[in-house]
Formats: sequence, C-alpha cells, structure tokens
Amino acid sequence: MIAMEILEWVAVILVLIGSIISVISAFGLIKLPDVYTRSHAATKSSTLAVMACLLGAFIYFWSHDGYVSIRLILGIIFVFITAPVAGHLICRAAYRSRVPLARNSGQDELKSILFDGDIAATTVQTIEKEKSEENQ
Amino acid sequence: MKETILLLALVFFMVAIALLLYRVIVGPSMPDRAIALDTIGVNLISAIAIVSIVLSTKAFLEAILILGILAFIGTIAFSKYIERGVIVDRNGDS
Amino acid sequence: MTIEIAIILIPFIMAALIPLFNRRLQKSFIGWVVLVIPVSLFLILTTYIPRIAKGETFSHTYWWIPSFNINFTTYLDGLSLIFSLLITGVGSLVILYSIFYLSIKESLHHFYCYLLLFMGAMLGVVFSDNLMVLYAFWELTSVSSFLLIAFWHHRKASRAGARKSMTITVSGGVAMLVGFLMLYAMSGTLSIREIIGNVDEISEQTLFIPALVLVLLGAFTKSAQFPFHIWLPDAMEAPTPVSAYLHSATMVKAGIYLVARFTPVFGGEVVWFWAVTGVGLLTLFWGAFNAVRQSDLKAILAFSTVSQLGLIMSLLGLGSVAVHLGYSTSSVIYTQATFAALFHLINHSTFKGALFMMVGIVDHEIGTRDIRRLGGLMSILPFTFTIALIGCFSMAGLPPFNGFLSKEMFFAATVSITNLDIFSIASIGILVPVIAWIASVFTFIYCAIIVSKTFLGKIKPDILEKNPHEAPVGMLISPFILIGLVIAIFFFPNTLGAYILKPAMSSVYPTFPATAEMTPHIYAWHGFKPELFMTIGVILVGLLLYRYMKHWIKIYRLFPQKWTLNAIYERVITSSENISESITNRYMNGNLMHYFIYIYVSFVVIVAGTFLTLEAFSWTPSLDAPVENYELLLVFIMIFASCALIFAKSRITAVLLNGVLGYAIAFFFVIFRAPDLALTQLVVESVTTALYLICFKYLAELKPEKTSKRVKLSNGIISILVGSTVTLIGLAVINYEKFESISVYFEDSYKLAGGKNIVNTILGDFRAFDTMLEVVVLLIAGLGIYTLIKLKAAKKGDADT
Amino acid sequence: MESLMMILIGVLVTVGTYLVLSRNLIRVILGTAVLSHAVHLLILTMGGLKKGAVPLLSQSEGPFTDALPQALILTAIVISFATTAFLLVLAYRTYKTNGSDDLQELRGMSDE
Amino acid sequence: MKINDVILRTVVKGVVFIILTLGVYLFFSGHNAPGGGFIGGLVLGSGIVLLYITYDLETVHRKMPFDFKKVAALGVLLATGSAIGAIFFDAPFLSQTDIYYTFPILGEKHLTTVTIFEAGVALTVIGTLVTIILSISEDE
Amino acid sequence: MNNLLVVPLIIPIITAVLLVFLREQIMLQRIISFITMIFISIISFLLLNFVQTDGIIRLDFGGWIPPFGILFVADSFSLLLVLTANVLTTICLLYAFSTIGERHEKMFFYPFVLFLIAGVNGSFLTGDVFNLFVCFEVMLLASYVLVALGGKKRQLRESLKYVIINVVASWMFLIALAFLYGTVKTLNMAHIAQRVAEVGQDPVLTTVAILFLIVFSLKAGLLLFFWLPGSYSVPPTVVQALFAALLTKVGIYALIRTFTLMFPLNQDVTHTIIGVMAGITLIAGCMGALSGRDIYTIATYNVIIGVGFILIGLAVGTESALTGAIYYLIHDMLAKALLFLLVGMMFYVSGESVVKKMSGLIQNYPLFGWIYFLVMLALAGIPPLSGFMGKVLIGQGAIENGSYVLLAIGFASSIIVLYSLLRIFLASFYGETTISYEDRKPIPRGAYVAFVLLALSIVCVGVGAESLAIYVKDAAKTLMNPSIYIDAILKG
Repeated sequence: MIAMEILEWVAVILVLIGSIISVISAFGLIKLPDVYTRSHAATKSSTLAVMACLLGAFIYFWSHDGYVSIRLILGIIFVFITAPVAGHLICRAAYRSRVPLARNSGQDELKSILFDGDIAATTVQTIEKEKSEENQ
Repeated sequence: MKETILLLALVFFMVAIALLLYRVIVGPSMPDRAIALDTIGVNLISAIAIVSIVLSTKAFLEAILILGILAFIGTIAFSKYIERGVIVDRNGDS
Repeated sequence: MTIEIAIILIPFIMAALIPLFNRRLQKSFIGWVVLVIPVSLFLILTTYIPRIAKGETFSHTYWWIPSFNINFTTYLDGLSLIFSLLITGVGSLVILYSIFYLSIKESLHHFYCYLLLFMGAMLGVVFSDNLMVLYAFWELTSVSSFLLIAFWHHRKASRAGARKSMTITVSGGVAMLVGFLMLYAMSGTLSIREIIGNVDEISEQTLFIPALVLVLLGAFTKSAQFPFHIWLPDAMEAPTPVSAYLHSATMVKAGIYLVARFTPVFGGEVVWFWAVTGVGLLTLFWGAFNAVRQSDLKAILAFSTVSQLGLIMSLLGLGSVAVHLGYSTSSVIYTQATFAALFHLINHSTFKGALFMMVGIVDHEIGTRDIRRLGGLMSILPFTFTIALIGCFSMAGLPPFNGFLSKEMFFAATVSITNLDIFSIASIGILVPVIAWIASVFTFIYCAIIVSKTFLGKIKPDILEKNPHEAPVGMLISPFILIGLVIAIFFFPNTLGAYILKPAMSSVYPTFPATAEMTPHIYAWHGFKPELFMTIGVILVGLLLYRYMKHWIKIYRLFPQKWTLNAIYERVITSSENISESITNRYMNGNLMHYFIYIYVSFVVIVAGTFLTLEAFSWTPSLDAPVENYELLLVFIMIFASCALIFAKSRITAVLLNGVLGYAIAFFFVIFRAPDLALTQLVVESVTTALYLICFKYLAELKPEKTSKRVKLSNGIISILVGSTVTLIGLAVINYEKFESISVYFEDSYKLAGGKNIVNTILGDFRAFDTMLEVVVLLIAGLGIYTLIKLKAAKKGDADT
Repeated sequence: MESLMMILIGVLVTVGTYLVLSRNLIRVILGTAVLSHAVHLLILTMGGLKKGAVPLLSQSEGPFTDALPQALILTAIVISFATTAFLLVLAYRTYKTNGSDDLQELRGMSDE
Repeated sequence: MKINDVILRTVVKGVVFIILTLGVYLFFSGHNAPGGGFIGGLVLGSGIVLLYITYDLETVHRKMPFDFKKVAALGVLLATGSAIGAIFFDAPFLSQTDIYYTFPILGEKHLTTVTIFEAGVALTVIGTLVTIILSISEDE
Repeated sequence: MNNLLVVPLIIPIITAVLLVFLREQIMLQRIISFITMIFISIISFLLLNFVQTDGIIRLDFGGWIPPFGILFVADSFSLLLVLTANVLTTICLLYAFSTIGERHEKMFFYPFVLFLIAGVNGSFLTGDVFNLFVCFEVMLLASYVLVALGGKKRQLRESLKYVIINVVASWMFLIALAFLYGTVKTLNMAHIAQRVAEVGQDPVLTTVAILFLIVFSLKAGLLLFFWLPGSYSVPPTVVQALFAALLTKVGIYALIRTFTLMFPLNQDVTHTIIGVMAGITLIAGCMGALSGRDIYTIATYNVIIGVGFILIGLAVGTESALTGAIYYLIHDMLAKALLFLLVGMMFYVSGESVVKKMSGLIQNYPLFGWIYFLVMLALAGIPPLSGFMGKVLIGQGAIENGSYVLLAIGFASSIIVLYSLLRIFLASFYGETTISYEDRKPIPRGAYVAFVLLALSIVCVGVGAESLAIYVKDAAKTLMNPSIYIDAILKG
C-alpha cells in the first residue's frame, strides 16, 4: 500500500518536474537570440518535459489502477523519435530560407557551400518570399 | 495535496504555453513561430496527461498519441512550406 | 351544361382553336368563321329577352373551388342581359367591320383570338355571380385588351399604350379584389346575390367604407374615370375595330356594370353617392373639355368616350340616392337617373361605335386622322359623312336621335337631385346641373369639330394626291346598322324600355316593386321643362363658342405641359424607377463587407432588441462549475491568441494562431470530458492547417487592411455587439434548468445499442442518420473541390446556358 | 466555469465577426474558422460543464456528462472541415481568375 | 534544387506504420472506447497525407493507385447500403443489429452492422481527405 | 410502409453515388437520374395520399422512439413541398439534358443536382432540428458546388460571396441550435414544441425563437437577402431555376415550421417581427425589380418579392393565410423555376441580358414568348393561374386579422411584379426583331418540353386548385393545430 502511495508521489513529482522544465524551456524560447538556439530549447528540453510528464502519468496509472498503458509508452517513444526530426527539419528550413543567425554566433560554415554558385539564383526567390512574409 | 501539485503543474504548463504564444505572435521569423507551435503541441501532450491523472480516466491516452503524431505532421508541413513554399510535390525531381 | 355557361365558353374554345387551325384556314376566311360566334350568341341571347322581361332570372352553379367558396355561378338577369347583348351585338358588327378593315397580311389569327378571348371574358364578367370568378374575368379583360392594344407591337406607341392600360387597369383590379375580399370577410359569402341579401348586416361594419372605395377604384380605372382616364387615349393605338369595340362599347362599360351591380350594396352610403356622382361629373367635364383641344380624330373620340362614361357614371351616382331613401312613392323619382344611365349606355354604344367605325374608314381611305390635314371629305365620302353627322348629332344630344332622349333625361335627373336635402346636397348640389350643362356645351363643340373639320370646308391638296374614294360596302354595313339603331331608338324608345331596361332596373333596385315610375315612359317631347331649356342653351352657347373658338382656345395653354396627368404619371413611373435604382445600387453594391454589416446589424437589433425588451436576461453565477486557475489561464491564452489573430500581419502567423486556438479548444474538450471530440478536433485542426498551407501556394500574402480607421472602428463596435449579444443570451440560457436532457436515455447505450462509448453509439446508432448525411456532405465537398479545380472556364465561344 | 466560457465564446464570436468583416479573403476565411471554434465551444457549454464523468461506460458508472452535445459537435466539426476546405479552394480559384483577393475589388459592379 | 530528405523519409516510414496501425485500432475500438469511423478514417487519412508530404504525388500514386473519389463514393455507398439493408428485414431504415458469432479460429466475436456503417464512414473520410489534398496539389 | 418516407432522400443519394462511378457514360447518367426523379416523385405522391387517409406518418430511424432518435415526419405540408420540388426538378432535368453541355455532365453535374434535391427533401421531411441543420448542409454544399460550376470569372466571384455568407449563416444556425438545446434540452421538433408549451414560451425561449428567425431569414432571403441577387444570376440556367425554386423555399419552410410548431405562443412578438421583415423585404424587392435593367436582376428580385409575400401569410398566421401561403409556395416554386429557365433561354438566344438590347423575340419564338407571358400573369396572381389562390387566401387572412398594411404592401407588390415583367415582355419579346427567322438560334427541343410542362403545371395548379385543396387544407390544419403533429410523434 505504501509502495503504491510512494509510486504515486513519484509520479506527481515527475509531473511537477516536467512542468518546471517546460516553463524553463519556454523561457529559453523567449530569451534565446536566434531561431537555431531557440530550436535547441524547444526540442531538447521540451521533449524532456513531456517525457517526464508521460512517465509520471504512466507510473500513476500503473500504481493507481494497476494499468499498464501501452499507448503512453508508445507516446513516449513517438515523441522521442519525432522531436529531433522535427527540430532538424525546421532548422534546416530556417537556414535554407536564410533566417539570420544571432549576431554573436560564430562563423557560418555552411553558407559558402549552400548559397554559392548556381544555387544562389534559386535562393533569391526564397529570400523574396521570406521578405514578403516578414512584414513586421 | 497530490491534486494541488498536479494543478500547479498544469498552471506551469499554461504559463509555458502563454510564453510560447508570445513567440508565435512575435516571431520574428517563420521557423520561430513554427517551432513555438510545435512546442505548444508538445506541452499540451503533457497537460492532457496531467488532466487524465486528475480525472483519473484513461480516455485521453489516445489523444496524447494523436497529438504527438499531429504535432509532428504539422511541423513537417510547416518546414516544407517555409523551405519550398509547396507542401506536396508533384514528382520526386523537384 | 346550360346555355349560359356555353355562351361564356364558346368564345374561349374558339379562341383556343384558332391558333391550332391557323395553318388550315384561308386567311380571308377566318373572319367569317369567327363572325358566326357573336352573331349566334346574340341570337341566343335575344331569346332570353321575353323571359327576362317577365322577371325571370337564370342561375346555375358549377363547382370550381368549392373548398374556398369559389364557384362558377352564372347569373343572368336584366342587367347582365343588357351588357351581354351589347357585347355580342356590337361584337358581331365589329368583327364584320374588321373583316374589311384589316389587311390579310396582318396576323389575323392573333387578332381574332384576342378578340374572342376578350368577348368571352366580358361575357364572363357580366354573367358571374361569384366575386372571385368575376374578378378572374375582369383581369382577363385587362389582359386581352392589353394584347389587342399591342397588336401592332412593332410600334413603340402601341407598346407604351398597352403597358399603361395594363398597369392601370390591373392595379384597379387588384384594389377591387381587396374590396371583394373585405366584402367576403364581412358577409362570409362570395355570391353577389347573397351579399345583396345581407346588406343590412354588412353596412354596419367598419370595413364597409374601405370595401366600397376599393371596389369603386376597380370600376373607375376600368371605366377610365378621372384621374385614371389617361390610359384610354393611349389605348387608341389599337386597330380601330378594337377601339370601337373595347374602348367605347364594352370593356370600359365593365366599370359601369360593376357600379350598377353594386348599387344595391353600397348605394345607401353618402360616400358612394358623392364618389360616383362627383367623379362622374368631373370626368364628364374633363373629358369633354380635353376633347376639344385634340387634333387626332381618334383622340377626340377617346376623350369623348371618357366624358360620356363620366356621364353614365354620374347618373348611376344620382340614382343611388333612391337606394338610400328606400322605396317610397317620392323616392322612385330618383331611380330615373339610373334608368337614364342604362338608356344612355345603349345609346352611347350605338353612336360611338358608329363614330369609331367612321374614323376607321377615314383613316383607312385617306391615311390620316389628323383634323389639321383633313377637310371637305363630304363629297368624297358621302356615306361616311352621313354616319358622322348622325353620330355626332346624337352625341351632342340633338333630335331626332337617341342621344337627345338620354341627354334630356340626364338633365332632368341633375335638376331633380337639387331638391333633395340629404348628403349636404342642399349646399353644393346646384353644381351638379351646372357642371353637366357646361360639359354638354363642350360636347357640342367637339361634335361640331368632328363634323366640320373633317367633312366640311375645302379639300386639302395632299389628300387628293392619294385619289381617295368611298369605303367598300362591307365596311359601311356595320356603321349603318348602328346608325339605323340610333334613329330607331329615338322613335321607339319605350319598346327598349319595356323589354330591356325595365328588368335591368329591378336588378339595380331589387327591393323596389316594379311600378310604372320605375320605368318611365320616354317622350321626345315633354313640355317646357328645365331640361329643354338646358338643351337649347347648349346648342346656342355651343354654336357661339364654336364660331369664336380662335379667341378662347388659348385657355388650354394655361395648363402647363408639365402638369398634365400624363406627364405626372410618366414622371412618377420614371422617378420611382430611378429612385429604386439609386437606392438599390447603393446598398446592393456587391461589397461583401457591407452585406455582412447589414446582416449583423439586423442580427443585433432584432435579437438583442427582443432579448432586452422582453427582459429575458438573468444570471446566477453560483450555479456554475468551479473554475481552476489553469483553466483561467487557458481562457486568457485563447483570448490573447484570438485578438492577435486580428492583428496578424502575415498569413502564416494567422494560420499558426488559428492552430493555437484549435489546440486550445481540443484541450478544453479534454477538460470537459469529451475524448472523441478532442481526438477529432486535433486531427481536423491539423489537416485544416495543412490545407491552408497547400492553398497558400495559390493565394497572395496578406496585405494590410486598407480600410479607414472609422470603418475599422465601426466594424469593431458591430463585432463587439454581436459577441456580447451571444454572451448575454448564453448567460441567460446556462441557468435555464427547467428540463432534463434527453441524453439521459443514451446512458443505457450498452443495453440499447451494445456500445460502451456513448458518443459513438449516438453517432453510429441513435443518430446514425446525421452521420450518414454528414458523410454525404464530405463526399460532396470532395467532389466539389475536384470539379472546382478541374472544370475551368473555357476560353471563348463557350455558350453554355 | 460556464460564465467564463460564455465570455470566451463572446470574445471568439467578436473576433470571428470582425475578421469576417475584413476586406481580405484569407482573413474572412479565418474569421469563419474562428466562428466555428466558438460555435463548437458553445454547444459544449450548453450541455453543462463538468457535470459528470467521461461518457464511456467502460470507465465509470456515471453520472456521465451530457453526451449528446458531443455527438453534435463531432458532426459539426466534420461539416466545418468540409465547408472550410471548399471555401479555401473557391477562394484561391477566385483569386486566380479575378486577380484579386480584396473583396472590395471583387464587388463586380463595373467590369461586366 | 534537390533537397535531401533522407532523415525525414526514414523516420516517416516508421511513423506512418504507427499511424496506420493506430488508425485501424481507433476504428475498431470505437464502440467501447474513444474512436470510431470518423476518427479512424481521419487518422488513416492523415497518415496518407503525411506520405504525400514526405514523398510526392507520383511516388505515392504508384504505391496506392486508387481513385480516391471512388473510394469516397464507395464509402457512402457502404454506409447507405448498410442503412438500407434494414428495410429488407421489415425494420425501420438504419436499424442496426448485432450478433455474437463463434468463428472457427477466433472464437466468439461480437459482430454488428454498425461496423459496416462505420467502415463506410471511414472510407469516405479517407477518400475525401485525400481527394481534396490531391486535387489541390495537382492544380496548375 | 413507413420506410417509404426515406426514399425521397436516400434514393437520390444512392443514385448520385452510383453516377460517380458512371462518370463517362453521359447517356446512362441522364437516363438514370431522370428515372430516379420520376420514381421519387411518384413515391412522394403516394405518400401524400397515404397521409390523407392515415394521418401523419413518421419513420423512426433505427427504430429509436422519439424524442431520442432522429425521425422523418410526413404531414401534408412537407409532402406537398417534397412533391412539388421533385416534380419540378424532374422537369428541370429535361431542360438540363439539352442545354447543360458535356463538360458539366462529366463533372458530376447530375450527382450534384441529386444531392441538392436529397438535401431539400430531407429538410422538408425531418422532424429533428439538428438533422435539419445537417440536411441544410447537404443542400448547401451541393448548391455551393453548383453555383460555382463552370468557373467563369463572374461566377466564381459571386459564388464566393454566396458561400461565405452561407457559411456564416450556418454557424449562426448552430448558435441558435446550441441555445435551443441549452434551454429545452431536446432536439426533436415535436418534443421541443411540447416542452415550450409546458413553460409557456418565456422570454428566453422567445429570444431563441428570434435567433432562429434570423437564421432562417438568411436562408429564405427574408430581409437578409443580400446574397441572393448576385449568386442567383451567375450559374447555368438550370441551376438558377433550381435555386430560385428550391433554396429559399426551404428557408421559408423552416420558418413556417418553427413558428407554427415550435414557437407559436408569443405571436405578438415573433409574428410582428416577421411581418415587419416581410414588409421591408417586399418593398426592397419591389425597388430592386423596378430598378433592374437586365433580365437577371429583375428575375432575382422577383424571387425576393415572392419570399416576402409568402411570409406575409406566416406573419398573419390565420388558417386561411397559412393555406394561402402553402398554395403560394407551390405556385412560387413552379413559376420561379419556369421564369428562370425562360430568362436563361432569353440570354441564350439573344446573347444579351439587358432588357433594352433585345427585341422582337416573340416573332422568332412564338411559343417561348407566350409561355413567358403566361408565367408573367401567373406571378402577378392573375386568375385562374397558380398564383391566384394563394394571393386571395393570404389577402383573406390579412383582412381577418386586420393586417392592412401588410395587405396593402403585398397586393401592391403584385402590381410591381407585373410591371417589371411586363417591361421585359414589351421590350424584349415585342417589337421589331433584328434577326430573321432563318438566322435565329434554335431552342433545343428538351427546353421546350420543360417549358411546356412547367407552364401546364402552372395552369393546372391554378385551374385545378380544388384538387389540391384537400391536401392544402389538411396541411394548414396541422400547422394551425400543432397538437396534431405533437401527438402523432410523441403518443404511440
């Protein structure tokens, strides 16, 4: 009985930790200087937060109802797989659409490889598009 | 007590979502917004999980999974849109 | 199938047959075939004369729409008989005349078809006892008259005249219909005879006077009474036989018929007396007065018709006094006015018919009807001249022609009415004979104009160039028959009185016994009475004025062209069209935003208005479920996101914010224990977002709204009003806990439908029908999008209707 | 909670209405979307909030929260999806053929 | 410009499999747990849409050579058909019926006509969803 | 037997879906859709006669007793409308066969028409408010597609407005539905009526009723008709005819049902508002009709006038007024369909839509011209054509009730109708023709068949008003006594 109680507490604490991490990550998203660093905050710490929470929920249901939720495990795995891919894609999109790096970041090594030569012509279009979408 | 903590956690998540909403609104770039929305989705997953605990029901576990999937699909769609302006390519060469 | 119904139906049947057999019939033959019908109908009708004279009436009922008391009831009495004899008699003559008048190049089958249609409709009007059937035939006369006026529809004037006559007469008809409906509401019956029977009950009711006025409107428009007479001169664009038939002898008399028919109902009212008499006299004067200034022969006749109709109308008005007084030996004297009206009705048909035919001959042979170009035709058209002379004499009220008799009776009636002391006649009643006399002077003048300007004087040279000659015999037959009648009636008026007028009088005064005073003996000479002096005065003054016409004709210039009734009518029509156009174009400007503003404003005004005036608002927050902090936060997030949506400057931001809203709502669904909804909402939201993104490929980026601050502000206020209306009603509704929801039933879903997910069992079983249709909606949307994309407008020359 | 929701719904309706009153096509469409959100929440609120358990018989014995509005909303969501999709496509077809997404320019009084 | 999508495609292959499985699961669990024809159909549909997003029209069409309009139509036909079936048994339109039937291998199963109905719904949803996305993407 | 009730809805749907598979076989599509329409017309006629003998019949879908399940309810009112709608759609199909063109036919034209008619029939028959919404949506989506079918510049522009306004209207409908459910907690119309009667339609319920009034007014074109003139003048002729005949009528039907069955108890408020709205609608419609310089404008504003006139019948609310409204509804459906077919044909043969630019059409197309003349008279309410009975009965009701202002406006409007249509007749049909008989564009035979059939139906409805009387009277009786309807649903 006590074990159950403890487990439930563990779950609750996990959830709490998750929520705190999520707030921190959200602050990161606000404070960090450019999209690439923000993406770091979003994908990494948020994933951690959600996993903590889901784990908490999993433990809670396990201890409280004796119910092993496959869906929750699947969910955890799923987030685990997809979050990095999503982060990767969005950063790549950002880079390709030439969202500028923060001023204090180091050298941009990809720039010369990606945007030089024949590709430059096509990127002009994207830049223009970006400009039109950035009317603020 | 446990419930209070859970509700507190929910409040935290809401705060996080509110902050992210700020990012969605302010930008400045499209990827920023897309990331923020993605993160809102991810945070909602957690929030739904907590609500399930509070209501002690298993009815929403599918929603968690679905939300995970959809946040992913959404992000892919956005990133493709930002990158190419087109979501569905006509053929593999483009 | 009795004879009366056959009489009505035969013209219609024939009218339907003519177009069918058009190809088979020789064109020159068609008129003769048609002629058979009115002639035979006339002969049939004459067989009724002796029986009707004995006081018999004939009535038969055929069911039409008995559920609503609308039945085909024919009723043949003295009054109907007079009119039906006129319709068929003059009809026969007119058709005979038109056989020679119309060239066989014209579309004769149309002409005769319309004419027969008209004849049937007219017979229907005078034979119907049921108000609705009467109305039906009444409108049919307007329609067929429209067709006849527009017979030469390639002429612009014909079309304009047809339009005017149709608009005015149908409007009057509609007013009359309302009057009939009011009568029905009061009496509970549509039968005229039954209404007459219940007249005492009806006259007490408040609707009585409105009904009276409305019925009179119908009669006045049809009979071209002032100020509705303006259509009649324009209707002269019709072929002359039509004018002779419709616009002098029959259709315009329908109004007279109506007034006579309803005298027993309304006759006792002062409004009736003054309206009928007054409008009649006014028309009498105005028509005669205007006839003098016309230069077109046909226009003179048109105005003269207007004037003569006014005369008959005013006589009927005078006669209605007797109804008010009720039967007594002293009141019978006033019935003579009605007698005179009916008498003049017949007389007018004879001489006016002849005159119209005369004008037709002149027009036909000479090619013009303009009196300024005519003159001296006496030698070329001697027979026609005879017709004109006799007709005009009769019209002017000279002996030895029938017009003299009725005119005398008219004067007598106007004089005798001044002795009465009711309806405030004592004060202004003296005007009645005065106006009548003045109008008669003008009548005399225009009669003189017709005769002298056309037939006397010198022949204008340009006429001679056409080498005119007398009309063919066929064309002269009809007018001569009429002229014969003009003379015959003068010499044997009492035969007419006994057989035809007397029974009609008892139709107008059903409660009066048929005494000798009711049907006075008509004398050509009846001593030195005021009426005789009036006639002599008319002749003297008329001759004098005619002689010095040049000097006083200028008074017509006092009436500015701008303020003639016609001009006013035209102006009312065009300005109402223009005003409508400018108003309509102003608010129907194709701007969706404006449409929405109208819609939302009406929404707020009507809904919030009702809500607040009914004081439906109530709010008891204590019944609410508790609010958790995080929910409050979520609400704020949503409010914030939605407000940000308004100010979003790029479409991606907007779509993302919409996505946030969608997510938040899904979370609300979770909080409010709706798992299925949360799932669906999430998926649909994502798919919709993807759809937006896909479609953005083809759409432009958001531009800043170019609307002014003021528009934005007013839009904002409207939106806030709409939103708060919804909120307020919602607050009132959430506390409305008078009933238990039916969904309690669904909680047994496992037992009932074998499913443990209540929502799903509702969708799949209890309310599966909704789901089925919803699937159909999806399919339509899918197919629709497909067609929308694939079916693009063809470039050119694609005439799909 | 119900009152709070009603206020939220009011705000959403206001925003939706305001957007529908815009000149720009996309804003108008988004306006209809916001309106549909508001409507769905409204239906749910009308069934009463937090009055019972999740309407799944397998999960608890009741009392359950009102399931009927949920079923109605589900239908409404799907219909709103169908109409929004159609509207979007129609909007871009119109934009492409008429060359404008400004509804004031799409009044169509002068050109034909 | 050929953009390298290797990572995405690799992950998506797995993810789509999960999505489709989940869709089927949701479809069948509908009567007793959240899910059902609509949601199942939507999830399956969005899985296919994900495929279109990651790959391209031609590639996917080669793998799934259906006319999705007809799939949708078939779905409606199935749904209405199952509804109309009741008429032939003298029951009111749309009457659903269920039986417990013992299969040779699977054992006793609960079979209902609702499942046919729901299958129709799911098919329509999938068909429509994909038709819409495809039609728009194919537009010039 | 009761299952027959669903036929007018389900058969068109199934046929439409089957036609999707037969996309390329145009001839087959025509035959099948035509046979389907004839079939459901016959079924609805049979049902109408059943109702006379057996009283109101209902079909509980899935066997769930009311008020819990969805059901179709057939009383004389709804069946009369269903019958009229189906008959005229059948005739319009005949017109479509010869005019619509292969391009449209291959793009699912017939399925969409069948979906439309299914939605219309469903809206007339359903006994459940939410199902009414769904049926509306079926009808509306089909109409969205049909109005945009063809993709011409102007067409897309106008249909966009039409769709947006209707989408917003749909959400308003749902708002009203939500409030309705929030108050009476049920969706079955009869049950709603019963519950409303129980508490005596208090102010909150009246407000909800007014919300429904607004929603249905948008659909019916009562006062809020702004979407109508534009969108009714752009689609292919046959679609215009169907729209004019069916779409607004569904809104009118819903209004009449709402305020005779569900919320009949506070007539001082509700019917006054309806009366005012109807009056304004008539005036605005008349102004529009007067202002029109092209045939489409005149015709579309005539639709609005018709709507206003029918709703005078509802606003007056006496038994004879409602009887008249039903008669007029039937008349208006037939006559408006014919009017739009004719107007579309005028455009087709002359290539012009401006009244003054046409002339002398009657010389080349005599039958065409005379049918126009006939429908003009019918619309003006000239006896013995179809418009007469309705006009007279509504007038009678207005007099009984003392609504003289409405009476005056209503009857004056019929003169404006006549005037506006007469202008077309005189300018376009009469006058000299500019095209010789040999050079004229022939009118397809199918179109003539449709014209003649519709014209005949107008004459028959007018002359044979008695044969309709039993149905119409029964319908009005049920409308006046909601308890008949309620008892038929909730008792037994």
